[in-house]
Amino acid sequence: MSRANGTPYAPHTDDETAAMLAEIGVDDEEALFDIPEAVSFDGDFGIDARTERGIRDECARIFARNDDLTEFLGRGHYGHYVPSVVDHLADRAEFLTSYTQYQPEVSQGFLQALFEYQSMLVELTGLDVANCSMYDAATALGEAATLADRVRSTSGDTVLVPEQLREGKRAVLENYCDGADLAVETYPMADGTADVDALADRAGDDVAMVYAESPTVRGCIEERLAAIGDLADETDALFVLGSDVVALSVLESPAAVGADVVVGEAGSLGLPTAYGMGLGIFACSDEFLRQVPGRLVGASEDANGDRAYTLTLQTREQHIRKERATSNICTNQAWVALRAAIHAATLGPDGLVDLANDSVREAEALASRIDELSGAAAPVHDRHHFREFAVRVDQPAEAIAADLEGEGFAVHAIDDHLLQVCVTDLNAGETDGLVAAFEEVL
Amino acid sequence: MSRANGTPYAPHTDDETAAMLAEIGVDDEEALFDIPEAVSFDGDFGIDARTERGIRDECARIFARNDDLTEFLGRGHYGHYVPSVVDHLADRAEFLTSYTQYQPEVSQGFLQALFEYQSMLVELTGLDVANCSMYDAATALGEAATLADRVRSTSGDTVLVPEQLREGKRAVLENYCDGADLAVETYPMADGTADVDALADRAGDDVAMVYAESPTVRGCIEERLAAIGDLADETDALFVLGSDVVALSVLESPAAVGADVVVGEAGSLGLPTAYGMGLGIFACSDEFLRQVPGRLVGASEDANGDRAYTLTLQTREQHIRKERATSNICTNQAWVALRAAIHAATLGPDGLVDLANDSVREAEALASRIDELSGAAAPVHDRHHFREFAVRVDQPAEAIAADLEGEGFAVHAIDDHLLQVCVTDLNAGETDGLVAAFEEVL
Amino acid sequence: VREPLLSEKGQETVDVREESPLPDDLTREELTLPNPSEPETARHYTRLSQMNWAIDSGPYPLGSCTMKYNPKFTEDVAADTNAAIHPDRSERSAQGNLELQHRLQEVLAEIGGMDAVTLQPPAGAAGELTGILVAKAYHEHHGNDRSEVVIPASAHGTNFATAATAGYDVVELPSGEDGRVDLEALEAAVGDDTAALMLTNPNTVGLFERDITEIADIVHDAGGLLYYDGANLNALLGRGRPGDMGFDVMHYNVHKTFATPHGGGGPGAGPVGVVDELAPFLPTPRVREADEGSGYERFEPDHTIGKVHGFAGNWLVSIKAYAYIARLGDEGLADAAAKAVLNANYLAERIDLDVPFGPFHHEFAATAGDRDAADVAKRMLDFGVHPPTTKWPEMVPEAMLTEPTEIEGQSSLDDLAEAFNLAYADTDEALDAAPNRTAAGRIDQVGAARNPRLSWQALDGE
Amino acid sequence: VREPLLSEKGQETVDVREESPLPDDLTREELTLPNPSEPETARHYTRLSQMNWAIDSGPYPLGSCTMKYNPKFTEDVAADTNAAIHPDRSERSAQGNLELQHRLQEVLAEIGGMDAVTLQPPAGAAGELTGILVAKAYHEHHGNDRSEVVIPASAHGTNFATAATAGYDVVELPSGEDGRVDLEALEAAVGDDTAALMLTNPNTVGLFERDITEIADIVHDAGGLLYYDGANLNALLGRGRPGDMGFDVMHYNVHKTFATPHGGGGPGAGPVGVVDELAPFLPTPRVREADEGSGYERFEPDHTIGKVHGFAGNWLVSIKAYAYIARLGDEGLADAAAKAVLNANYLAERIDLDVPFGPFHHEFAATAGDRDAADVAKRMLDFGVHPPTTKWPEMVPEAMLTEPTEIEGQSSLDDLAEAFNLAYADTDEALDAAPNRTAAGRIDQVGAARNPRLSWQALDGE
Repeated sequence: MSRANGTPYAPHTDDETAAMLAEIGVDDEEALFDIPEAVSFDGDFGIDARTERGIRDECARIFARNDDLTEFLGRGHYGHYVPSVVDHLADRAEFLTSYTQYQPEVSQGFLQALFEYQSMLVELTGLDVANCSMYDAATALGEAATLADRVRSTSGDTVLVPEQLREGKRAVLENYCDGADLAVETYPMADGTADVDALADRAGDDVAMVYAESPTVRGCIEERLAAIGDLADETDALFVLGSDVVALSVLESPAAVGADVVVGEAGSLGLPTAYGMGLGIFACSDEFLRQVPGRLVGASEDANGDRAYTLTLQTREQHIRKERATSNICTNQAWVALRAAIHAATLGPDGLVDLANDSVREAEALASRIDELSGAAAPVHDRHHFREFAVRVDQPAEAIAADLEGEGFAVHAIDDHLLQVCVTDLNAGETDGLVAAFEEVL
Repeated sequence: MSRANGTPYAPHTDDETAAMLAEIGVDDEEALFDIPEAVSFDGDFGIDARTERGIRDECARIFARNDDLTEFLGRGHYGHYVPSVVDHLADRAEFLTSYTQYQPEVSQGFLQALFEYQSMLVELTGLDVANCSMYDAATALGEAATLADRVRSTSGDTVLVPEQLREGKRAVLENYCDGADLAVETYPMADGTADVDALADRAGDDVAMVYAESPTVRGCIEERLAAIGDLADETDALFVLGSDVVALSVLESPAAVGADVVVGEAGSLGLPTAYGMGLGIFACSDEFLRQVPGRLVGASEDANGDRAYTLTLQTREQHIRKERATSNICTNQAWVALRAAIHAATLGPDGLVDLANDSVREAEALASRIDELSGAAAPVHDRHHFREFAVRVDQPAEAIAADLEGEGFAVHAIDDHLLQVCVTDLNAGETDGLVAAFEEVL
Repeated sequence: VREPLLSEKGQETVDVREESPLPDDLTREELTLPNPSEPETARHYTRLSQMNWAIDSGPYPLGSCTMKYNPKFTEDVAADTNAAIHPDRSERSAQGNLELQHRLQEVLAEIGGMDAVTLQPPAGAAGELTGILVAKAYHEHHGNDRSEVVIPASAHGTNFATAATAGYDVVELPSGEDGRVDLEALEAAVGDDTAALMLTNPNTVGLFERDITEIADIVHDAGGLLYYDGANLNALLGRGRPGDMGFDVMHYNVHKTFATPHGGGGPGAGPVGVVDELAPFLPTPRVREADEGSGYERFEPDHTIGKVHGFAGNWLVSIKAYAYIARLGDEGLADAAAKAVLNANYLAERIDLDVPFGPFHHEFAATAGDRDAADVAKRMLDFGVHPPTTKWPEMVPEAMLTEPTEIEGQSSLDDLAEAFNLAYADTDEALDAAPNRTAAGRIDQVGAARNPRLSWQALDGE
Repeated sequence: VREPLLSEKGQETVDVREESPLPDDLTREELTLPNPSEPETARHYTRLSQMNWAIDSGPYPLGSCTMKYNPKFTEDVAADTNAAIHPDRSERSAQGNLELQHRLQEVLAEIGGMDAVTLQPPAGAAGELTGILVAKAYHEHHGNDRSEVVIPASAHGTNFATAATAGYDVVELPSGEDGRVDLEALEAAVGDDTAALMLTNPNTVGLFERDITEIADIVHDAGGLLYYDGANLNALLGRGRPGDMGFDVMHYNVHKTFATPHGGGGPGAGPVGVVDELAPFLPTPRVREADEGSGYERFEPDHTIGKVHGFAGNWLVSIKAYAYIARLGDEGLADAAAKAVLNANYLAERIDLDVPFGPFHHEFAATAGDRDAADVAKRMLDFGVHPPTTKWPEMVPEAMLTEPTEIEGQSSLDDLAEAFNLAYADTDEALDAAPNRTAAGRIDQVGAARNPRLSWQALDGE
């Protein structure tokens, strides 16, 4: 064969190429390119082709340059143990190497899997509709704001968000609000959760959307969601609740507290720790069905009268509605949604609830152990916690975090004297080590 | 659910179990067991159930206790780089979790893959028939001896094998010969290959089978195979040639040198280094078709007249012919054969030939570098070599091997002052290190 | 071959409060979800997978989607557990990931002829939004109040939606008679309000915008920026770089051009490249080499637009893209473009449908003429291939936008051509009845939208 | 749905001598093999896989084959590259592998009630041969010249073939009327020439040999050894141990009992356990703990039979078996047996076919009566399940030997029963025409054997 210097993934032999060129009626491949000389490129990129094995070795060497730390990190990106079966099933080529289901008759498998994913989120949120993925929690929040703009624009252009909010998430929200001429404003928090009285004072006709999180970025479980929902309702603002797929399995149902939209992260199921790669939840009530961003899978029938699935309500989408679409999203996180669905199936409801309950218990247990150390107090907020909690340290937080790193542990430094620690099933076996390291460095 | 203390791989809820027991008409599972008290077991094994993650961690810790050595080991078990696509395709559950193709109508995929594997070996050996796997090269050799017993038993009961033969392979052969009342005898070698004159002297009516290897266990390419074949032919002995699937891609065709049977190792394709796990080749001429051990896949037609594949000539096999079967083999190495076939497809004939040519060149180059060191001479035999060669060292071989291990390299110590070194694409990039280590320890 | 829903195989209701460490008023009462055993789960998803077309099934010539083979080894590279770290790791403890990010930025910049690249956008459309927000910030920084983005009618829907998401008015540019940008129409469309022209090149029917230098001049002279939509970059690899053509900002669709798997709709990644002038506006953080020998560091660009993803984007996708680019190298990338263009031209030659416009590159828009393109496509399914994108772009009536990519060989293209031709020539009845050799028959899309049932809960009682 | 042979997709002929570093007289002239690209290879094997039934497809109740779910995580454990070492590694550098071998030996010995275990045999039949050779060596060591192995008629074919391979004459023991060993017949069959009785328990129709103590006494009194065929061990886990029943030597089918994947026919593994007296005859090397704290070592048993595999057997299979056993633990293993027996009994209750003999455990042999069992099986394929083993054992006319294993749930068993019943009640014409919903129609087996075409070379010109 003569593919040595070409892409290894094209099958053409020299003979075949020649035959094809002859059929087209040109002499060589160059003749097929209609690029004016002035803008054609005849340099090189300086990229040497390597072998498959060479690249595996090279990347392994590069990644080995990450320090081998035991991470107690969270704040929006969570790793749980992902059962092996998730990889084995999601990696099946029919899933992994397929694309959007434009021809549903040959895409029933993925469509059904996404339909089941949507259904799981309907159960977890209590809302009527869930789309089949956004990029991550932050972009889902941004999309919620544009939804608010569309459905609540008469009310005003202010988006109220909690004071304690992951900075990166707020930055993403700002970018979506920018285009929709919405203004983001914060409301204060009291001991880790929303200061509902202050929020009530702030509420008014200029508010298009109220956003609350539970658990919060510091792991606090919000205790007055229904009151927030009522406040939003009274002023005709959209009540958007941010949460997490594992937490939703035990926390009070978003529908029950009056949430109009639920956004948040579902990549805590199915995805291992992945440097922040996520899976955005977007669920809402029927009222907003025609305003939902992203893809929706619906049930229908085929010509034989059998149940079949298809992408539906596509007139909301950019490829049909263009600038009047509900979002510009096209490629989404479908495969990650598949992974989350498989992980959830593997756990079952009891496994999911166990995981959530452990996330409460482990955080509580670890906080109280750290609290016993001199020079540290935890949890900082007198709330129930999910997975994570803030720690007040006497010394500068950055220094303590750096020292802990020296001991092999990673935690967040979130303020001058505040650390944050996240515990999941992945690192729960290492809490002794963390506590000992704290003792060492405090 | 209530599977907590049972096997995680059975789906029964307590309710389901109860309903099923009721249907059967017994009170509990114990009532289904008809085991007399005297021989029933009511102790425990003392095996604690662990989680999936726990076992992964535990085994990873155990395996990490193997020293991290760069291996220059061969002598019958060879590692080449296995392209990633081999794992991804062979691990597809439809292949991996299927069994013998007793219902060919729903097993066309594996049957065709095995048919293609057989065809590859037909091309490589030049013989008419190849079965779809034996356990490894050693057991394939044993099966060849029992074939000789069946088809050449009138001639005699001696099996002639080369003096230089891997001990373990000979030990396996002895066990097969034992049951067939065959006696194993060696013939001498001259400078690493068969002493054909001595073999001629030994040949006679009492010889049922002559076995030769190329490459030999020391990596020498046999130069007079045709002469050995003639000798065997003259005395009506079966000529069995042992080889390797990669070497066969360039060495003279076994059929051309008169081989009646080819055995050897095909796990050098498709299998990574696997602690000796293998894939036995068994190919022979049409003459012995009804005497072949193991499974054969044949082409046929289905009811629609389309080509279809099926296991065939099963009357040779134990499940039908019982004690008159050609072998007792049932479960074989089908999945490993699939891996080898995929690896070969990925290489193509040019890739395979390149790999073989490199196996000659790299061995030659490394031998000559070692030969330049004082205290070592290589190759010991003045022959062409494939992958590996013997090294004579002035000091005791065991000590040198141990010292090399201290430097991070594993080689064979095969005799008082003989080492053996094997080089493949996997370690070819580490030869500088090996030579330096030799220099250090010699 | 219907596979029941997981919920139909049995659900379980858990009393949440029974074991919860939380007070009752913070918890739900119960949770009802399917509870399959692992073998049941494995069978369910195995069967579902077998009802799904994929690149590994056969030709998948969706125009503008660049469905090419996803090399398996890139999965293994991305599965490296050493790379599976948290995004909030300190710089000093995340040098491996920072290095790979930097390497990928560098090769992408080189390939696009750009000066700076961010990997943060998690998809092509997110890349577009990033690029347009960068352009917007640039204009605002320079005190320019510009309200319009100009987009050719033939452009991807995402361009329009992106401009709107960023708060711009869209000015749609009609296509010229030759299928390319009409310079006069462009002159008329751009002006003081023009923030940017978004352009796909080769465009969505595979035509190279020959007048790209003039186009760039017109836009730049009006004070606008030139945005390159990377959807069709596969046709240009090694033959032309957006940066050399005057583009100021671009996105790369790594799941198209650089063969990362499409995953049933995602994840992809949409890195954005810009010229030096725009670099200070890129999302934060960026990654650069630190002072000599001290590795890599994150930094915030002076006038950053902030963030477009909560963390660092679709990291696993970035790894796979890097591995693919490294595997091909200069010559492989150029050959991929050559073979992609060769294949499109060969296939166009072999089909009986008319192909207006040309010379096209990696894709072409055939017309089904008086047949319904969607019906022809359904019939093609019966012949064992995936059909092209249909009824788009609208400038070609009953369009069948076809992009075979470089991975198909001659015989595969011949099979594809045969499927085209058989379907195109088939009877109306056959087209109406198609498909009938697939897991499902023709699916009622109108009914699905009219009576939306979007969850198994919505099917209760059916 | 036919997939062409790789050779039909294109072969290439390489001139071997052109580039060979070897002299021409040692090389072949040319080599002709298929030369697919990686995408073509991926599609070929993906399509082939989709034409193949597997455990992950659905019920696979092959009697005596114990087709149970293969936990995916065991694959990951076995893929550990640290375990991928060469078998000729020095003891001191291979402590990890030696430890795992030792651990697996220990748990297998415990489960079987044996004193010593070797992991070397690469399959069940190889385990049988190992066991019989050990017995033979034992007898020879004690100066006993015994020439016969006694085997019940209902035993697996491998037992007979193994005895013959080891050089023994086979004495076939007719089954008693209750389907079990007839003690009188056994008394008559054994004697001074008896080297061993090979017994499967529960036997091949799932019946426990209730008289096992008497059987053991008879054989031992005659000076013979008792061999346990481990094929049906899944039914006994945690309920009975061969060692406690008087068996002297046994093999374990880890690809059955311990859920390692069957791989389309292999690899399996057939570890052999023996009582203390036989341990000195086991294959070499064995693995044991070295002196305190110094890890593990290999050693050669005093009277070893030598080797039955070139190296250490099917290592990857050993790893998976260890992982499976560790996952289940005592209670899981016992529960696996309980659910396997429950499932077999439930299924037997639900089918319309007669099931002679009983009480059976994990499998039963239904009779198709006046229908052809093979035809009924083919028809079952049309109902979306894999049929049982047919026409064996011969003691049941038109036998359908059925072993659902513990992994099926009630609804899956109901589906299986329905397939049984529909097929059994179907017309002769329907049975003759079956299967017709499968990738291939009924295949001509007679023609395949009459005109053997065993390679693509043999198809040339067709």
